Amino acid sequence: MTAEFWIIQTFNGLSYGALLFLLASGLSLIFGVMRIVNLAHGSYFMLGGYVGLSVVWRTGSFTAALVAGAVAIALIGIGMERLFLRRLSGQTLGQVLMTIGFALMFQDLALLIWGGDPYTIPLPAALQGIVTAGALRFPTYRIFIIVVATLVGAALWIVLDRTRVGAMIRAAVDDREMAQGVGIHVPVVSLGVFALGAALAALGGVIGGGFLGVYPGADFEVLPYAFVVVIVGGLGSLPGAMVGSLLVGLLDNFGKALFPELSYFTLFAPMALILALRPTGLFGRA
Amino acid sequence: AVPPTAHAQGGPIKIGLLAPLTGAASALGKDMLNGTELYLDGIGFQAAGRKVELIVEDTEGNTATALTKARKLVEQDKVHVLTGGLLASTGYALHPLAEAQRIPTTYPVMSSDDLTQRKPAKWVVRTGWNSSQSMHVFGEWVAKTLKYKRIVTIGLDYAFGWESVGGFQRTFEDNGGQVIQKIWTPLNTNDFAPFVTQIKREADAVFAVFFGRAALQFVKQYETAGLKGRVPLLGNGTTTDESVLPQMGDEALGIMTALHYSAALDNPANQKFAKAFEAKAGKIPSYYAETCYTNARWIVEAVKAIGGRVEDREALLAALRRVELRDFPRGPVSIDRWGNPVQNIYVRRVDKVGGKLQNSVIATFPAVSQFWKYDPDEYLKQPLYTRDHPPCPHC
Amino acid sequence: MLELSDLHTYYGESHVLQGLTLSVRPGEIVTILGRNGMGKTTLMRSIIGFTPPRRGRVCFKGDDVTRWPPFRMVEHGMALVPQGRRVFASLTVRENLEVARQSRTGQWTLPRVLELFPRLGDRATNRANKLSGGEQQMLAIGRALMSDPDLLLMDEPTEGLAPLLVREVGRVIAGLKREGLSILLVEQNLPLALSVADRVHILSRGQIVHSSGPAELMANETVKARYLGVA
Amino acid sequence: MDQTRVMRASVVEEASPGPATGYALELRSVSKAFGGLRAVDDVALAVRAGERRALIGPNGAGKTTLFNVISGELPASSGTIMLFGRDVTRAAVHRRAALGLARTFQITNVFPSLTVLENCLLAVQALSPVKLAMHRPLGRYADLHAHARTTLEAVGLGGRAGAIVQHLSHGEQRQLEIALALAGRPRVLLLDEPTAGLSPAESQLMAGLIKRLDPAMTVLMIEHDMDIALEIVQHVTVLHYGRVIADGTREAVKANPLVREIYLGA
Amino acid sequence: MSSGLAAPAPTLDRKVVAGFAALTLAGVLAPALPAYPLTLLTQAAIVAVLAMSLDILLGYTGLPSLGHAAYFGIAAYTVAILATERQMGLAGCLVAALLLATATAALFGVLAIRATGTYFLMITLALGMVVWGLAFRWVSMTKGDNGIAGVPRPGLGLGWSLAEPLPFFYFALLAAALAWAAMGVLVRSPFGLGLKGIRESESRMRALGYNVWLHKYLAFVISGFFAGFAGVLWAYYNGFVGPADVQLVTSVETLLMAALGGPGTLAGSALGAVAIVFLKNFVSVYTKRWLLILGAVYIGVILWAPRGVLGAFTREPRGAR
Ligand SMILES: Nc1ncnc2c1ncn2[C@@H]1O[C@H](COP(=O)(O)OP(=O)(O)OP(=O)(O)O)[C@@H](O)[C@H]1O
Ligand SMILES: Nc1ncnc2c1ncn2[C@@H]1O[C@H](COP(=O)(O)OP(=O)(O)OP(=O)(O)O)[C@@H](O)[C@H]1O
Ligand SMILES: [Mg+2]
Ligand SMILES: [Mg+2]
Repeated sequence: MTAEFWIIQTFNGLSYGALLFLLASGLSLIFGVMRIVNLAHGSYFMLGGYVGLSVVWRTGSFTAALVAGAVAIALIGIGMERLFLRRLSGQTLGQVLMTIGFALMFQDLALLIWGGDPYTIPLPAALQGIVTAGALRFPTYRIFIIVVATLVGAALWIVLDRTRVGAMIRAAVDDREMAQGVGIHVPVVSLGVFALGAALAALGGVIGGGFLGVYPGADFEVLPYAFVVVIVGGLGSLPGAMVGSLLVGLLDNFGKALFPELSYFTLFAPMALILALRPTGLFGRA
Repeated sequence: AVPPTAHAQGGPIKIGLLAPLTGAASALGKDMLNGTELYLDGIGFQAAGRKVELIVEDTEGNTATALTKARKLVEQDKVHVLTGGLLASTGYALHPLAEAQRIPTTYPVMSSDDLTQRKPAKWVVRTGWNSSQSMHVFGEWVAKTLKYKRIVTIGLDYAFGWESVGGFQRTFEDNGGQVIQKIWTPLNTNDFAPFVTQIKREADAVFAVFFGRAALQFVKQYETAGLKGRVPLLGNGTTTDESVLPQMGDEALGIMTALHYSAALDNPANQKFAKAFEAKAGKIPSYYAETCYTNARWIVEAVKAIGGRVEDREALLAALRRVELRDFPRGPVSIDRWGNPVQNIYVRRVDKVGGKLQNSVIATFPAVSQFWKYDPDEYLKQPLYTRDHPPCPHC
Repeated sequence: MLELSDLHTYYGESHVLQGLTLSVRPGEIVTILGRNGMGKTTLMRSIIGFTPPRRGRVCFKGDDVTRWPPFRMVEHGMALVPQGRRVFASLTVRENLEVARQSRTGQWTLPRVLELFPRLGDRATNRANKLSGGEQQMLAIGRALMSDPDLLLMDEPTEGLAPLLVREVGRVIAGLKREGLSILLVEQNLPLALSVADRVHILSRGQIVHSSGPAELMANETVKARYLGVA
Repeated sequence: MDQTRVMRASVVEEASPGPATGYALELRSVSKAFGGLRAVDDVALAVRAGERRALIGPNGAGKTTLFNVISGELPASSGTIMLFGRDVTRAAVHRRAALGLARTFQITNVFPSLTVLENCLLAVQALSPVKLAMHRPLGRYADLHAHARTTLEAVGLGGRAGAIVQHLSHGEQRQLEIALALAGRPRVLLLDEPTAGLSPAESQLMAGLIKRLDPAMTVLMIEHDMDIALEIVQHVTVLHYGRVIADGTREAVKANPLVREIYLGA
Repeated sequence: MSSGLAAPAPTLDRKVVAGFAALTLAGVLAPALPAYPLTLLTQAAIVAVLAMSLDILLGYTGLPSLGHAAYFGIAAYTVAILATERQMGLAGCLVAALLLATATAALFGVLAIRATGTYFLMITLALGMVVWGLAFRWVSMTKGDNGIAGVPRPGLGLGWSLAEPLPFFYFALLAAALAWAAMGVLVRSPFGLGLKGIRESESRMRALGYNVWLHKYLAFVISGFFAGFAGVLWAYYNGFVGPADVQLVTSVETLLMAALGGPGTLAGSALGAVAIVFLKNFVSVYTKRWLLILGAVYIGVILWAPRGVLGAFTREPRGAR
């Protein structure tokens, strides 16, 4: 194993982890803040990719695709929260089931609208190149993903941890009724959180569509990854989601590179182990 | 155990088709269905003076569901012929059902070698292909014509990948080549970077086995990693099958593969078929479409041969095994003793013609059997190709 | 300030408030007494909007607010100290107070609340679920004050407080009254309840069964024995 | 209703009488720190069997924390806890309960979606091996039901046996809280503000109930209502900032100027 | 509400009566049914056992497991391997399969029990995925992706064969009824009440003197045992066992069944199982858009009855206290 191997594989893992962070941070937000186990989160990722794809086909603009994907899926999230999930507030299991129902419907709708063929989202020329450093070659696009994830992570951290809005969100989680009783517009807060979480997943979907592609089944393929990240890091903890996504990205990458025959275990066995030792994840609180 | 009765003679001839219409493989299921319907449409759903009825069931790409649906087709709909299926496991699972129910069954898609080699079923006829069939041809051709000496193989880590790589490696090495690295990618991979970056740079070429979205992702990431211009890419037929080719970009140009079909095949039957298929489905036919079209015709030819008396199952089965035609879109086909087609294998290269990618045929090998040039009995004494067989002495 | 007329409130099929009429005038403290399970908390929940009444009207500052969501009530000048404290467990003490702030210009500010309850100042960065029961009670009162209410609903604010603090809360309540706040107080501590109240109502099985001034009630042994069970 | 019968101490797991100490509950320099905060600081406490003792102190003094340490909910940071002469400092919560220790919670901790009767049955079967029986419906255990109902009658919830607990008012839930602790016929009972949230009438009932408990039962109670507390106990321990600042008969403690200043406030 | 001191007479509650009626009805109607509905009914009976076994954890103990396919699948694989390669009979297969499934649950329980809520969901998911990986990867034992086909139906030595749909249906129905009865007694037993207590408040249970860990662990293992029992039936029913039987989707579907019918009611779980089996297999016969319909039905049912179909007719929900 040369140094080159370790550097390149670490880079691969980091960039994959960065993509996972985009996906998982939204899940963690919805999950931690609203106690909703959103099994439709993978669908947001997939639908975001599809919307982005359609926009690129029409306009040729990758930026437009990012924006449109995020906005469109945020609207879907708003609709789901406003019209359906809100009625079940506090009923964890009912909400889980409902999001499964949505996930199934989204899966079928995507099939109906975009057909079952796999696609990749064409990238703008600026993101297509390769950055070389000596013998090492880093695809520009993967660097781009790392940059985006870092920016998103920083912005989220500032809002949630440093502002009154963040505290209001958490208050709404702790005691929804009483939060209203101190004047917090809980319905608006929930809606905002849900929209943001959905938009983040969609952003991940468009960006992921550039190198993982957009295809039916992507929804349920990425979902376990997102959950592993969030759980390993600890529910609703933003630092947890960051560490979790990096850990999972690296673990998955090195697992596949070094022990491909164990790849069905390299993700889940460590997760089971972590949870067995720390039943609330690395950063989670009971 | 239903004897033919006058009463049954009156009803339609029922064909039960299992296809994945929902789930990740639904695009393939759609092609299967369109291909089948296209042929039956062409004959006005009439054969040997009887109406033909097609009953389609969704397998979700899941073998347990496929089994349940197969039971439904056989037990409730009382179909005369059972056909379809996508996954190898579905093939193995349907074998005992077909044998127990004594129901004539055809496999247009499922390609696992042993279905017609070490574990054939009396009641099952394969109208498609098997995984290593075209790869035997391709391995020899690559060694002899391209004269590559060292090759890295990379493929999906399950039976289809093993059998395709195995077939290629066997004839490639029999003809003087060396496989210097075998990389297996788990089925749940969508980021191929960890694998692509490991490919040994001293290779003359890379041989890849993928299908569906994995093919798309792999070819794309092969380019992104900067390998495309430097190490030529070869593959099995599904890697550039028309089910994914139109969604690929220039990164696919130049990839060479082998299969028993190409949508660009230049024969009248295929020209007619491809045109009709495009009119019906709005896209060029994949091998899934062709094989199901051919499969439908195959069944109808057998029905005709027995004068429409499909209630006589033994006769129908015998007829299915006797079909031998020269004008399928894929070319002439006959069937061997184990129930597998003997057919042309085409070596193809991805070219851009009229702004669109296509699999241009650059070499044709006629009447290739699943045992290639090997003696069937000797061949069958060897174990099935797996992850570790044939071994890799040069890795 | 607050007018309730003929409130009927249900939990599912159980009819808890059965036609309740009552009013709180500006600057007045009205106390509700009653044994356990008589509907005092339900009354509070009906007013703030947690459990809107099925029939009847709630008027607040002249507006019919019967089916307003709770957060609008709060914006309109109502605040609740709920039974059982219900502080936000995962927020720090400071955040608990901050989230309840309605505007930056009000009279009640973080420093003022911490001055009122110095104990909270000591634990300002602790998470609220780590506070002792009494500390949580102080936090709940402070939190309600942070919204600068005109009307304060207090549901057993002294439950779990040490005698010293009970007296302290009594003083706070009296002080708030002096500032012109109106208060609807549910209380089990009879001496406290009577010492601050302008008027007293006794609730029994969802209905008001006795209304009077505190002194009269003190003197009325039959009512006390019958509805409060005190000799 | 024969309440004394119900409350007769009968402990499943007989503890060997401690070596010579004779105390039911004994704490030796027990401390509990949360980060930098010493919520319980070097507390020594010895309660004789059958004693009734109150634990008082300002809010946040560490009373509940001390209960949590005694019952095992929280591990002690240092010190030793003896139950009937047996060192239980490291024992799990349920082991201590098996030795006859029962408690109530300051913040009501019951089983909200079960009925009142089911709540009580859970407490009744807790210390008998029956709790692991899987082969017979609970309905067949008539003795458990009888005992559960008697306990409910005793705390004044007899008429509400079939109600679902989350439909009870706060005060009724407080009564149930006590019933759960009593149902297991404990030998040492820790009561965390048993009358908080009760109306004066219910408080009086509760006080009466506690007074009538089996005299052999050791009772340690946290109570802010001094009238009630002093009516029940002979002995008072005062906690302040985690430390014991006074310990003695009720009269002595009541007269203690420091206690008056920091706690009673008059 | 009787307020006497005596224990209530052990009356059969309505759900039990309804359940017996449904079983009897199914048994009586079976011979008149066409082959395919009978097949589905058989499948439903088997899956119902699986859903009920999950409900012991989900509904009664409050532990939502997402790895139930593991015990189900391990038992199914055991039967498939022993029956095809060793030609082992029913008794041997049953014992071996139950032992293995229970042992797996006993092992996984040690790892999983400390986690609660969503974390429990995820650790069981992870453990389930490990089993799935094994099914996929341990090719020499499991035949990998191809699965094990051709599992013969057991002979009972009673003269008639279970190969025909009708006898096998009765066999499955009887087995399911037995499992249901056993689980029914369990959840009504003192132990079962303990599980409900844990669902509501672990800290209170501990303070009362329960060894909460042990209680949960036993529930976990017992649940695994019954899931294994369903797996045995499944292997014989389907004649084929593959990785799909242990995959996440199977676990998710099981959870849906238990939850849709009403967690905390065994009969509800069974109902959920029957409903989903029929919904999936019938709707898909008539339309390709069945996923859309299935999703809409889930959403509709939950809107109408958030606590599940049977839950809607029983008690109040557990509050969010
Ligand atoms: N969520 C609920 N669902 C059904 N019934 C309820 C609910 N909450 C309270 N009740 C019932 O309503 C009645 C009144 O309850 P409420 O809480 O208003 O009493 P309270 O006077 O505040 O008593 P306390 O002094 O004990 O707090 C009680 O009988 C109670 O059992
Ligand atoms: N888990 C914890 N983590 C950190 N601090 C805690 C924790 N539990 C309690 N505390 C702190 O320890 C101190 C003692 O708390 P405790 O609950 O024992 O007080 P108390 O004497 O019972 O008061 P009250 O009479 O108000 O119930 C308080 O300052 C509280 O904030
Ligand atoms: Mg109240
Ligand atoms: Mg306390």
